Amino acid sequence: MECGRHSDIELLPLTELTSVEGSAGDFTVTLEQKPRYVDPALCIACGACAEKCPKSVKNAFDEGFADRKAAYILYEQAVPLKYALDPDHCIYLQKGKCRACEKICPTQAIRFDDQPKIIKAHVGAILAAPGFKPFNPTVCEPYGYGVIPDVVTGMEYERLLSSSGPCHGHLTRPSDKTEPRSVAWLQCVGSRTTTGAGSPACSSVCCMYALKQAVMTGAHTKGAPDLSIFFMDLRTHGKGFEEYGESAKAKGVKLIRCRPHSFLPGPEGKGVDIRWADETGQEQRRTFDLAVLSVGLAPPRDASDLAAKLGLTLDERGFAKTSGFDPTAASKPGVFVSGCFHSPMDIPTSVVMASAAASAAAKTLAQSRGTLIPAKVTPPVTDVSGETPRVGVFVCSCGTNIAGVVDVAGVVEYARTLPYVAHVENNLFSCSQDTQGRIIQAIRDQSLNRVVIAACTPRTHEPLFRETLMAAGLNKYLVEMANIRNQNSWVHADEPEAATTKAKDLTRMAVARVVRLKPLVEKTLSVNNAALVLGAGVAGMTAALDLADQGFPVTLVERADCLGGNARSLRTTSRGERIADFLSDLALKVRSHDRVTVLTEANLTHVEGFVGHFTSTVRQGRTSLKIEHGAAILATGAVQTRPKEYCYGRHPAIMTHLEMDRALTEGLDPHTIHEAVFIQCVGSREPARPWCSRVCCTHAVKLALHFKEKNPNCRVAVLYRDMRTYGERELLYHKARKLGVLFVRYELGAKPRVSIKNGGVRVIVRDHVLDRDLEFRPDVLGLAAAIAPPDTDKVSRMFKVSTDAHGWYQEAHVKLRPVDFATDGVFLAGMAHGPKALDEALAQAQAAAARAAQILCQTEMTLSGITAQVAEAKCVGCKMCVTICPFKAIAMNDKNLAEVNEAMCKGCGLCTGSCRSSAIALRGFTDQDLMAQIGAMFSDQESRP
Amino acid sequence: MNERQIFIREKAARLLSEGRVDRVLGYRKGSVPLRDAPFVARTPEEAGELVWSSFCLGNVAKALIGLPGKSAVVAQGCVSRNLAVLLAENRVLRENLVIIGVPCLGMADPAKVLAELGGREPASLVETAETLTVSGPGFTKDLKRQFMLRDNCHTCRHRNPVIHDFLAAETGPETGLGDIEKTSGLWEKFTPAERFEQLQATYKDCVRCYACRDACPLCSCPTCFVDQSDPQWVGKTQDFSEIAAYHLLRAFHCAGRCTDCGACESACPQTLKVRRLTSKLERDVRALFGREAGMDPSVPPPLATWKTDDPEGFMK
Amino acid sequence: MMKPLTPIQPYAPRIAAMFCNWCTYAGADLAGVSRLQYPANFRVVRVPCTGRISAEMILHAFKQGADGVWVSGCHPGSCHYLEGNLYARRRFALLKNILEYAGLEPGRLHFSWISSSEATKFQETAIAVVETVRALGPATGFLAGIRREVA
Amino acid sequence: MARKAKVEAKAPVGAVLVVGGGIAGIQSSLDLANAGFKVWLVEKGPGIGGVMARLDKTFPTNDCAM
Repeated sequence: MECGRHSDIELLPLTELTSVEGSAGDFTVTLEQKPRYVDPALCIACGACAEKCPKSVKNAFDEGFADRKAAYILYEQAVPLKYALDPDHCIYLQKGKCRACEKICPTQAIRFDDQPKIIKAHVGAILAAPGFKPFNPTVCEPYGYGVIPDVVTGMEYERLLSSSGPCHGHLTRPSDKTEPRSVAWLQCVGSRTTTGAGSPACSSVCCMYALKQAVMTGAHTKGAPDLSIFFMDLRTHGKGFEEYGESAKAKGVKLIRCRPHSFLPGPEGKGVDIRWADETGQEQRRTFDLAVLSVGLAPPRDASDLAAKLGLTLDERGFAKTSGFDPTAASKPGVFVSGCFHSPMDIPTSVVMASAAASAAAKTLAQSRGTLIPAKVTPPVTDVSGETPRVGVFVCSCGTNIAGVVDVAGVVEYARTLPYVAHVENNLFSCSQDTQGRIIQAIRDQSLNRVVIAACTPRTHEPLFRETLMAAGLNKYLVEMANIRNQNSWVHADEPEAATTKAKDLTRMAVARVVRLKPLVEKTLSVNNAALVLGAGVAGMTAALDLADQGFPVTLVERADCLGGNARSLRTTSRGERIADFLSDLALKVRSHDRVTVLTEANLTHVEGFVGHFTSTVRQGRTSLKIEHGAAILATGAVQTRPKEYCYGRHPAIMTHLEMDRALTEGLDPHTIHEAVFIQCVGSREPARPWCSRVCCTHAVKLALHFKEKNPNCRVAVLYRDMRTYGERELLYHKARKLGVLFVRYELGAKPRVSIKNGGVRVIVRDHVLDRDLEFRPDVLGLAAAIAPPDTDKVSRMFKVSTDAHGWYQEAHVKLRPVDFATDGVFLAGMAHGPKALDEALAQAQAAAARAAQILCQTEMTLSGITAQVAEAKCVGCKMCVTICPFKAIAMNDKNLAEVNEAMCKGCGLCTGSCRSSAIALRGFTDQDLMAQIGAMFSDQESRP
Repeated sequence: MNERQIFIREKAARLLSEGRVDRVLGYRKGSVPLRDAPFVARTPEEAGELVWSSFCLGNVAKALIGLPGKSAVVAQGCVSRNLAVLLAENRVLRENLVIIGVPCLGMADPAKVLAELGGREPASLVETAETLTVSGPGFTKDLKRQFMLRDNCHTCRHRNPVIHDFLAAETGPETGLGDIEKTSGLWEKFTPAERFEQLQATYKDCVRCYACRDACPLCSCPTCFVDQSDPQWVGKTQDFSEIAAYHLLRAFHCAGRCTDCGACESACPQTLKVRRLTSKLERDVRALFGREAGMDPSVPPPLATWKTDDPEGFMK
Repeated sequence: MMKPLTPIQPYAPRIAAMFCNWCTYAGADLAGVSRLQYPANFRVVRVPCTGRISAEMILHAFKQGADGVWVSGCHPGSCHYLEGNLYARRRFALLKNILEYAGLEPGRLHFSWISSSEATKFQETAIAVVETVRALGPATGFLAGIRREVA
Repeated sequence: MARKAKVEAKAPVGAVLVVGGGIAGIQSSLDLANAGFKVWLVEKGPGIGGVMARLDKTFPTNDCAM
């Protein structure tokens, strides 16, 4: 993870906030760092201490299913990758004897006398993201958690499934370590409950994680296991989730709508005997090999502690108190929250909220941007391109990590015999500070122009050695690592001879490759610091305002003649906040901001350029404007479809939710309504539009409540397929039921029937619990019309961004880059990405602003040297590379030949791998480089035993 | 047959005289009987030389690459698909191309005809849909077309042009009668060792003249992989591993683009069955990705696209 | 977990491995961190993406004397470059078919998807690849020519 | 008068404290650091990564959580 290497992030593990003074813009925070007992500067993460450590501890990371030692790392790819001693379990720290790790540590990194450190820092803002705590189901007696061995929680099951977990990817159940043939999931454990422990709200994420676990279980186990999910409403309301759920069903995952009443131990104490009453009231029982409790997400352990230190107000459930219109702002100025401290949320939402919080914080600190960041200096580089290669080979012993298996001296001697090798030396630790000095010295003294480091993996250490080369005045791309530790000495510990041969081979291959490598130039591009935001709905306006407040000029382009988009038809948020006031305030701020240019009734007609340098043409009336900008945010919204079913358009009482909101705003009096009916999923979750429109369940419940509260005698019914009042919206659903709103479930195959009779509306629906038809004669009939993507075709083509199969904007990575497009410099926000509620669109807009700001705040961008390059003489212009490039970095030039835009190229080499005429080369991974390396693999027969 | 030739000549002459194209690519009578050759007609008069017979050798789509101006091409099913590939690969622009489509009855293999004649010299030929009547000094022989077809025409699946501007005759039966599934996977029943023997038997006499490549309408790289020197993909020797590497890579470069037009095989001076590898790949592309080359110029080639559920049983 | 091999073997196959930087190469590193043992018969070439690997590279390895080739990258959907492995999947499907059609023994060319966290799968696949190639013996087929004869 | 006071107010400190090294904390830290702010990222445990590092695969793409 790049966080660990970022020069402007001070990463403080084992640290807690102890106190905060000051106010927004100037806080003084006191941090206490607990002792690690390992000097991180010396630890090379070889693991010798853990191997030697005699004390085993249940590993909390693996949910206690596996052991770790008292000397440990969190997990194998941990950041920082440094060991620590667990003071609660270390024998020496507890009893004063042992010190085994100290003796074995090759770098003398163990510090038994390590003391807590107090750190004081001045900061302008504070972001709190302490995470969540999974609900502890021990209190739910009927489910036998903690009593029946084969009942586990969802988090525990994740570790059982994980390839890096205690089962190494081969799923077994706890009782007898056999592979389960049947697994049951129980949803809503600790969520959606009003009795006993747990929360009345929905935890939002459990339906999806259960579905995912079921699908993964199917993939991990042989044959066709019996996978059943016991659920109340299937909440697959996120983008692509509904389709995932359908595919899970197609893969044989069974969904059973009910809440089992008891879990009993299975035969011989293995497995679980589950009993439930099905929808018709029939008693059912079945034995499963394993049961998983889909536990909800509770507020984090130390939330109240942290809140107290920060002076924040929490809501009744223990989450941070926030507003729907400023979702990341905590109750105290200068403090922002994200992740599950805000409310239970999934990974992409957490990432969005985190970026949104970053934007909100950056807004308050905009004028001090860059003041605490040291300027980067690059030393001059010697041009070695014409020189004969002189290779320096540095063979690392890594203490005994390599030298304990590989005959390092033999490798050193062998390396001397290789062509172009001018200098070879052995280092105890090639990565240590003093070795860096020696390498620099050797490069200078021996006029080396290529370097091979035979040590650990380039994935962790290549950046370090590249820096070393830079410090020595060499182009940083002229280093190659031979991985003789992670992929050699550590994995062939019992075969020292074979490992030595392999080390020689790998070194020879590295030398063969490095002599072919050419210095690569990292070009720089100047960046235009203005932004273009397309679409002036809530998302577009928020994004524009955030960027403008951060100091960047913004042009906001809107097709309609006014600002506000879909939100203009909405009355209140799910929390009951009035939208109209917020909207007019937002529009006013946008219009009056001196860095925002608003263009209404304007259409984008043409886009040229790429990240840092876009030129967009906007047509407004008869005039065309050219706008230069460095980044763009696409917030073009979505549309509510016009229902074709349920007699829509044939009677004034039949309206969509938006129309009903408008009618209520314009004077529809709830007191005149004696019966109100809502039909859900009108056009959503059907083959033509397989997605869930996400907001309609909450919207219907809100409207139902409005009628019921204003007029308690009003009969209100909601006809639904699954109620998806996710998160705290569940509380509204709960309230509606309490007030007597009738909820009737229907199946896709038996939709309600609507007719118009004698000037009135009649609705008939089959109640399958009672197994009879229910009839309504509503004064208003609300239809949850599907939300569909707008026509994004033209815009996506202009910006070279992707849309998914349905036409929604396609983010670069569903989890980790939820507001980025794969195309650099273009971001997405709001409903054009998928249906979402106002606060969610707003957060996404802030997140997009945060991401765009990272481009706009630079005066110039440095591009990677590893990019593709076309040899025009060899190019036939077949467009294969143009079609295949995932980043749309290749286009045809005026000679009808391929041309790479280096600013957009990510160096994947897809084009190189697919070019028949070898016309397109990936710098740093050219055919010549790789062929030399492959050739060298077999070029030396003598070195083999 | 004649009907097609008359149409081609008339249409070509008109296109040329009206200045709608700069040239017409077709075939004219060869200097040797049963071998009609590619020909470029540049004037309405030259259009009168154009012929259509079952012995039109070579794939004229190849000649189109790099030509300036507008061209008309005489194209039966396979050539029309080659044109579609060229269009998809940006080698030709549709607005510069007029396609005189010819519903094909299957091309004949001169070698098969000559074998039937037992050494007698053919002098003239009359064709019908079913029969080839070959006459020479003192003999007239009726040959059943079906048995005289080139191997690829025997198993052809798209005899009628896939894209065309004009059609020289009513469209006919779409397929040859041969079973392409069987013939394109001839070696599948063998063990690896036997397959290798077959490979050797098929290609060992290759003299690396590259006639197959030169005839192929898909091959037009400025520097072919066999001529690359750094790195050198394929050595220059006659070592069988180099011969095999050449044929395997050539076939692979045609994967998803090859229409099994047979130009390579017709061109081989050693009469090697060079389609063995290409037609197997053609079949695999069909079986694995449900695609046939050159059916629609607006769709990217099979290797320039993917589907979520592409076969992956071969992966661990 | 499979047991590591005993070191003394009559024949040591030579296998060229090509791993994508983001998934399998990282998975191999993790196998190292976890000290999962496997035979020392392959040498790794690191590439940015399996999509970078051409048919030529694989043939080259065989021609240079590889007894086996093993290509591995990210699972579908987790390509660092969004879809590189999906193009590669098509390319490799055809390549494996045609090479085996021409006489390459099915156990010589391996493709796999191993993520950065699948150390165990890496070890198991490594053992399986080496054992399959070992069982086939030295490559003698159509691409093994030149170097062996010279050497 | 009010306006003048605003202009003279001390510029805020260009640094941010992020509490929590899970996916949210990491994302905020990267966003802020890349936008020109000094970041202090504080995590209780010995390494960052939070819960996501413990998940097996993530839906809908089933890609590895790392």
